[in-house]
Amino acid sequence: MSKSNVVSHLKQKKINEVLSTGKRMDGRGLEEFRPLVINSGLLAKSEGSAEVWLGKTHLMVGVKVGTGTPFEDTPDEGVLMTNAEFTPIAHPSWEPGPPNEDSIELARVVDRGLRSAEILDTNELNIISGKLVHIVYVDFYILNYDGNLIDACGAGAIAALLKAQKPVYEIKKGEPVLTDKKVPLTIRKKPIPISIVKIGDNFILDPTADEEEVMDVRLTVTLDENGNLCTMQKSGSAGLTMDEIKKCINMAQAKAPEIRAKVVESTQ
Amino acid sequence: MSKSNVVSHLKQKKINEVLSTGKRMDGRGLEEFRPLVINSGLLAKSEGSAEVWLGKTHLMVGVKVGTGTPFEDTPDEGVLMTNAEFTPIAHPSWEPGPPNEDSIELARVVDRGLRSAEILDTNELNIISGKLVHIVYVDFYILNYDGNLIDACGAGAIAALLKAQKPVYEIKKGEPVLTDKKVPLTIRKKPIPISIVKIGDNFILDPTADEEEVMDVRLTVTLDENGNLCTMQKSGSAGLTMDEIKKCINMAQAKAPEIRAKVVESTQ
Amino acid sequence: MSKSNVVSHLKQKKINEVLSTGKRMDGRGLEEFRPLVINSGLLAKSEGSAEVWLGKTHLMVGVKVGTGTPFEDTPDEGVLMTNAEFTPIAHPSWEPGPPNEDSIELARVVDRGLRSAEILDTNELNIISGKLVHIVYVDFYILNYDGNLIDACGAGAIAALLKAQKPVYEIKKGEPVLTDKKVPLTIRKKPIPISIVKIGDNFILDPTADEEEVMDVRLTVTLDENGNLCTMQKSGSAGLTMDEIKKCINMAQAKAPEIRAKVVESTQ
Amino acid sequence: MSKRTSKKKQWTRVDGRAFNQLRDVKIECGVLPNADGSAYIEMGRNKIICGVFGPREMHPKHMAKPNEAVLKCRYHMAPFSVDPRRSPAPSRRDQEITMVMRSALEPAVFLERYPRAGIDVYVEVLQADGGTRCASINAASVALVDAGIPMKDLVSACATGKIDDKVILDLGDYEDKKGQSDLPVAYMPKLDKITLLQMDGIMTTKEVEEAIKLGIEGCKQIYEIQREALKKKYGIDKTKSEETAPQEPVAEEKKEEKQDE
Amino acid sequence: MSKRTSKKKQWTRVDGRAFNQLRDVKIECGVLPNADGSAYIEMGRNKIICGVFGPREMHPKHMAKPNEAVLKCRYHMAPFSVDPRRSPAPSRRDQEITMVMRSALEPAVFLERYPRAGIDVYVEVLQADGGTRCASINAASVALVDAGIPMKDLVSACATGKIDDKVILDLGDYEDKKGQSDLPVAYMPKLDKITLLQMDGIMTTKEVEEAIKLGIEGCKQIYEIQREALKKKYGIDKTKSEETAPQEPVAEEKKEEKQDE
Amino acid sequence: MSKRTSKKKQWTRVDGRAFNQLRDVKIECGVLPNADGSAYIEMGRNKIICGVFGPREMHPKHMAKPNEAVLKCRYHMAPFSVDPRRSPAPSRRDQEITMVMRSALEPAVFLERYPRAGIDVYVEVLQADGGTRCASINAASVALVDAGIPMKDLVSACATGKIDDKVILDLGDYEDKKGQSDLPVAYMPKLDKITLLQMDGIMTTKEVEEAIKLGIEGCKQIYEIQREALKKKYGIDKTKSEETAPQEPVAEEKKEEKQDE
Repeated sequence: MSKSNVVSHLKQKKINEVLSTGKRMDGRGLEEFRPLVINSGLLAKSEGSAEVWLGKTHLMVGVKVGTGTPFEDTPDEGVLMTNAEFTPIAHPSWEPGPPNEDSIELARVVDRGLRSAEILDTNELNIISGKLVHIVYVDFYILNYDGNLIDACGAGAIAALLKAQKPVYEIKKGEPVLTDKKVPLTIRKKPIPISIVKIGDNFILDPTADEEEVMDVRLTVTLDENGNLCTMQKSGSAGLTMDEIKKCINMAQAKAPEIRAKVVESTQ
Repeated sequence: MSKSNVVSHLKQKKINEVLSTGKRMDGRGLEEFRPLVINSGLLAKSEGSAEVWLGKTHLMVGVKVGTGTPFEDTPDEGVLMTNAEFTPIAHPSWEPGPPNEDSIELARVVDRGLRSAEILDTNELNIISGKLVHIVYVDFYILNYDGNLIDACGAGAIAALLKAQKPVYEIKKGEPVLTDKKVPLTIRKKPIPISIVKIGDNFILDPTADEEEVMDVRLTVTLDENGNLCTMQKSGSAGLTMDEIKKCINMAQAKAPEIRAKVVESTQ
Repeated sequence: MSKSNVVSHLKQKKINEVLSTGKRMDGRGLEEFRPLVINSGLLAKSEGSAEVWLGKTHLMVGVKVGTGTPFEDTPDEGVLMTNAEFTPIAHPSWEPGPPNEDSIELARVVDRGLRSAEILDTNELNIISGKLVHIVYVDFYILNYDGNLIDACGAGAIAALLKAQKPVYEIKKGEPVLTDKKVPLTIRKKPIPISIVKIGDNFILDPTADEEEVMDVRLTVTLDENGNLCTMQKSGSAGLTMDEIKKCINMAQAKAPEIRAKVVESTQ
Repeated sequence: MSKRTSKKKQWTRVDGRAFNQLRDVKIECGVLPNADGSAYIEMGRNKIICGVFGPREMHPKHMAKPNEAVLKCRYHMAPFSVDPRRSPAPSRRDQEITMVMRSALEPAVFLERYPRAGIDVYVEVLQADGGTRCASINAASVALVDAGIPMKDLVSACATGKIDDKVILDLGDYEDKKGQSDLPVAYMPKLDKITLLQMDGIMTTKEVEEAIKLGIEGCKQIYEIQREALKKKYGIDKTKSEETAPQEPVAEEKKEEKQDE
Repeated sequence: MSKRTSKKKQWTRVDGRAFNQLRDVKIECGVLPNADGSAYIEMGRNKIICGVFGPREMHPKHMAKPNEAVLKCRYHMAPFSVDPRRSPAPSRRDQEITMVMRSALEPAVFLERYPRAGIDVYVEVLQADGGTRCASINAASVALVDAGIPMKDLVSACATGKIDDKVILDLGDYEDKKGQSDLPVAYMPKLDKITLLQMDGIMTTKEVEEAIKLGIEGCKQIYEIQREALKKKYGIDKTKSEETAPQEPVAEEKKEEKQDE
Repeated sequence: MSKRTSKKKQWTRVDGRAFNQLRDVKIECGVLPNADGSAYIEMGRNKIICGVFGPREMHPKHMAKPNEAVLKCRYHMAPFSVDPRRSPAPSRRDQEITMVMRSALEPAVFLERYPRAGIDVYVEVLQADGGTRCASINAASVALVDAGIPMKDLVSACATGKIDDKVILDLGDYEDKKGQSDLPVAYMPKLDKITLLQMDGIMTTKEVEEAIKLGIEGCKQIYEIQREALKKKYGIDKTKSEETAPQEPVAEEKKEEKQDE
């Protein structure tokens, strides 16, 4: 996302010109999202899943529920693991290989939002204290990149988790026995991340890849259904004033319920 | 094994010219193997071993029998692990480092041949159900590369396994105790891989490094002592017709017993 | 540490000229150490620690005492682990990343000295036979490099270990229970490595980075308080005669008690 | 095994298919806006997506070939594609499939038209249900055409196998695991050439021949589905001929323009 | 949470600090002879050292930018900095902190003055006690000035958080673990801009605003300590003005000489 | 240890050797057709093979030295060389041995004759029986000569050690494990220089001197075996002199031709 070359400079100039008219390159208003489409539960081999389109941004979320040993300091608690993979089909410049800085930030920001909201009851994921717990893996798999991955993945994660089930173990003579039963995971909150991007003097929502390329700064604000903040994350090589931060929080507050409603709707 | 440079192109031309006379660069007939020499059991610190020369191709096979925990879905079964290492002494262009694509294919093709033939009785390798099983490691160590590694390694694997022994455990009060005794592994089949290489219109056996460099396509056929096929693997950037495949299978059928006999002889 | 360029060649010439007068670039005598300052116990979160300055060479030693399973062949013995990290702040040419050859040699030579002297009573580090033992980690962290890391780390290791404590476990019903108590580790010996560097015809102690860059050969001799040798390590691309080796050992014998005294003093 | 004849009549497949019947196959092409070419395939419960990039500058440069393009492939499985979850790091099996996939596709591509270039074929398995390598090749073949790469033929692939001593077509996951043998085939119908052939398990020569022939029949059916997918995107063939494989001149022009940019 | 008001009076922090009181902060600059610039910070029990190298040739070259310097950062923890010992290999958390640290420092640096160059900011955490990212930014900011890099402003950082429904400044390790939320802030006092902002835990909008304001107050105190550290090394400001940030022309001259060597 | 004197008479080694007796040593040179030079050594039950490539273009190029060749070494153990099986990934011990091996060989090679070139010395341990680093150096030294690399001298190596307070030569695996100390030596007999010296365990200065001298005696015996191996391949010395080390002019000519190709 470097601004170093001439093409990018021209792009920046053009985007700024259009923004100054109160519109976007694709005709959207500054706070308008692209169409968000979520299909949940379509992967039969995952315990939960969601396919997300946000404009041309396209990704899969897979939830798998496995087992493992708990951490030493929390012997009664299951574990939530979040991972993002930037596949090489998603963008011509993305190479196959281990996770890069951007995919780590993506997974971390969504993960921190889920954790702050205490979305899962980790005690419910306990099977045998100190020995065996459920591990819930949330994997993001980016298929086509056109900006705003955090918001798209955040929404997809909630959709996939709302449909996710965990297998039921019975304890017989102190040993865990896997049964055929499955029960839904208890989802206690629905935190929704909204990313606000500043380009020149304008603040916009749901940036495209081109807009992210020329952005000055981004602030992601994750909100729960009570309007409380769960996570914030500033990135990009510029600063923000206190007033700008307030503006961003307000923009996120205004948009999150709309996105949350679409997520919930998609799972019904 | 790229054909991209001029030297290689001239080599290809020359090899084709000679093949068209029904002979090879080194005077062999098209279906003739180079001398195959196998010394088995010469590594005192391995549970089984074989040194193989096939012309100037030279390699060691080491069989080690260790212990470990079984896979969850096969708690009563020991494990066979196959690995190939392309050492940097074997060819000027081979660099030290982690396994490359070719060494992975080599190990996989030989491994699949051994598995398809169910060469080991994996239940015999069980020590304590669900807890401790024998793990049989077959390691190929290439010392000098002059083509046809699959056939040479496949033959060497059988020779090394035929001589291999496993340590005997006794179960005392539910705990495994290692004894001084060793007993031979039960070897149920003797699958032999034969690789047929097509260069221009000619099909040859036991290709040298030069011949592999200019080959169009290779088909490896692994056969057991009943004449049944255990594995096939096509590689190389050309296709084969149905008739050509039949021809290859016939060539392999004709040659495998000869190679198998040499392997057995080497272990007696 | 290549001598390949012109700057290095001039440096070598200059250093040799000065050495031929019986002095060093920084005015020291040939067998004179730079000021050695050790602050031990300043890291409150480590079980033992020492900050070492040797002239401008600056490093931290951290001792952490954890737990783990013992090696199969020594079920009653705790484990000593030594590791050196060359941080990128220590020298403009040091890159971040996994340990390189030099940091491995550094850790190995100091580690071998500690082991040869049997500095720790590994049986004392046993908690539950075959199941749980203490693991003592000694980590060297180089903050500024100006030569003679082995001697500086070796001295720092002793200082850090002399102050190190291990947590006490009680065994209740066969299970280990961590108590609040901590007791000092038993330190049985105080091995001190002394590195002698040969430049041209001169043998010097405590080389700077510049001197190491132009050195012909280095011999490190580790000595215990009885004047016995615990480890030797020759490195560098020249040879040594028997007489030269004797001379080196004598130089080390003469210097080690002085360094050991400073180490002990720093911990009181 | 002695029950073979007696059981023949009542023998049925777990999903009720005939021995020579494919699972449902659905192919869609042009599904990835950022790729030069792409295709999505569902074959049974397999869900696989393929993106093609190129011809473009070879990376790393020293791997480029002076007289032809390099076809780089990568077969990769999503962590949630199988049960239990798998690590995203490539396994030895993944690397082997990458190799055979490349070897199955290379014979169909006019690589010599793009010296020094690289063509990247990336396959991502979103859900695995047996026969992923064949499904991947089917998607990749369509994606290559979609990318405008000139092709000698389409490559169509499906597996055959032996269960209860019977040779059957296109094993699903459940059949795969209890099967006696597995024999994946890739085939270029116009050129009548087999470009992928692997086999595991025990088979007689006769069974192998039977299985390959059955596989070729399956490939021919898939070939039609691949053509339909391309027709759906690119419209009815101008030539009204049987050929749905790429119109090479057009494809080449498209590419040349691209390179002039 | 209903106890908030009733408990307010007797509420105290574990170390007796007022809600808006920083831990003891000690900064020393120029501590690494081999680095172009460096600083050591103690902030509570945090012990962190930072070395800056550059502007120098960018490595690897292809990552250089034609119109500005690249600010490369690395946040790294010593194995013995935490309990229990950690592996020296970087974790995902380390990589995330590396990113936000770079993003916190970049706005303060005149990167455009050194096209094609690289500036390396390496942070090594010797002992961790909560708030390491903020302490690291404080040290890095001073080390950049010490290296003679022209800066628009110093960057000062500290965290605020919520414990027992009360917003407090600069959480120590113990508070960090039992806190309800954590909100690190980095701030450029002269330019009045926030360059790092993260938050975890549940907070109302009002609490967030309160926390950011409290964080800014903390940053302003740290700013003075940073200035003192620089004054101590470089002597009293000739200008006698409030400005302790680098005198840019001087710093640039120093750099240019350096590059002429 | 008080039993030292009393036990002296009946003291014997586990394999019946005298205290100053080498294990059986067998060296064969020119065993690898694809290498420029090679040697195979059996020393006790050690089975080690060494291949030398070069002088050739240095790879990677930026590691080349403008005024001499770089001697790259690699000590590597086969997974089946020890009990239990080991991972093929290099351990820290392997990397340390790689370093000391290079440092033992460098003094014997005319590196300055091949500026910018690389010489690769690859050692593969097929079976390990104590003293592998010494056996590796012995093989490498012969392989370097076999590759036509001009040498100042051969390097011969063997270990000495202390068992039951007695200094003995060339410890085997079993002795190695129960020994009190281990002292490997590499030595250039013509130049009378020690090029490898390591020691572990407790020894007095007197014992160390005794051990080094004993090691030198062992090295001299090995030197003869190395010369024999070279004679066997290259025929009797034309000079009939003591020298079996490479005839440098010849070797150089050979190399120069090679580089002209």
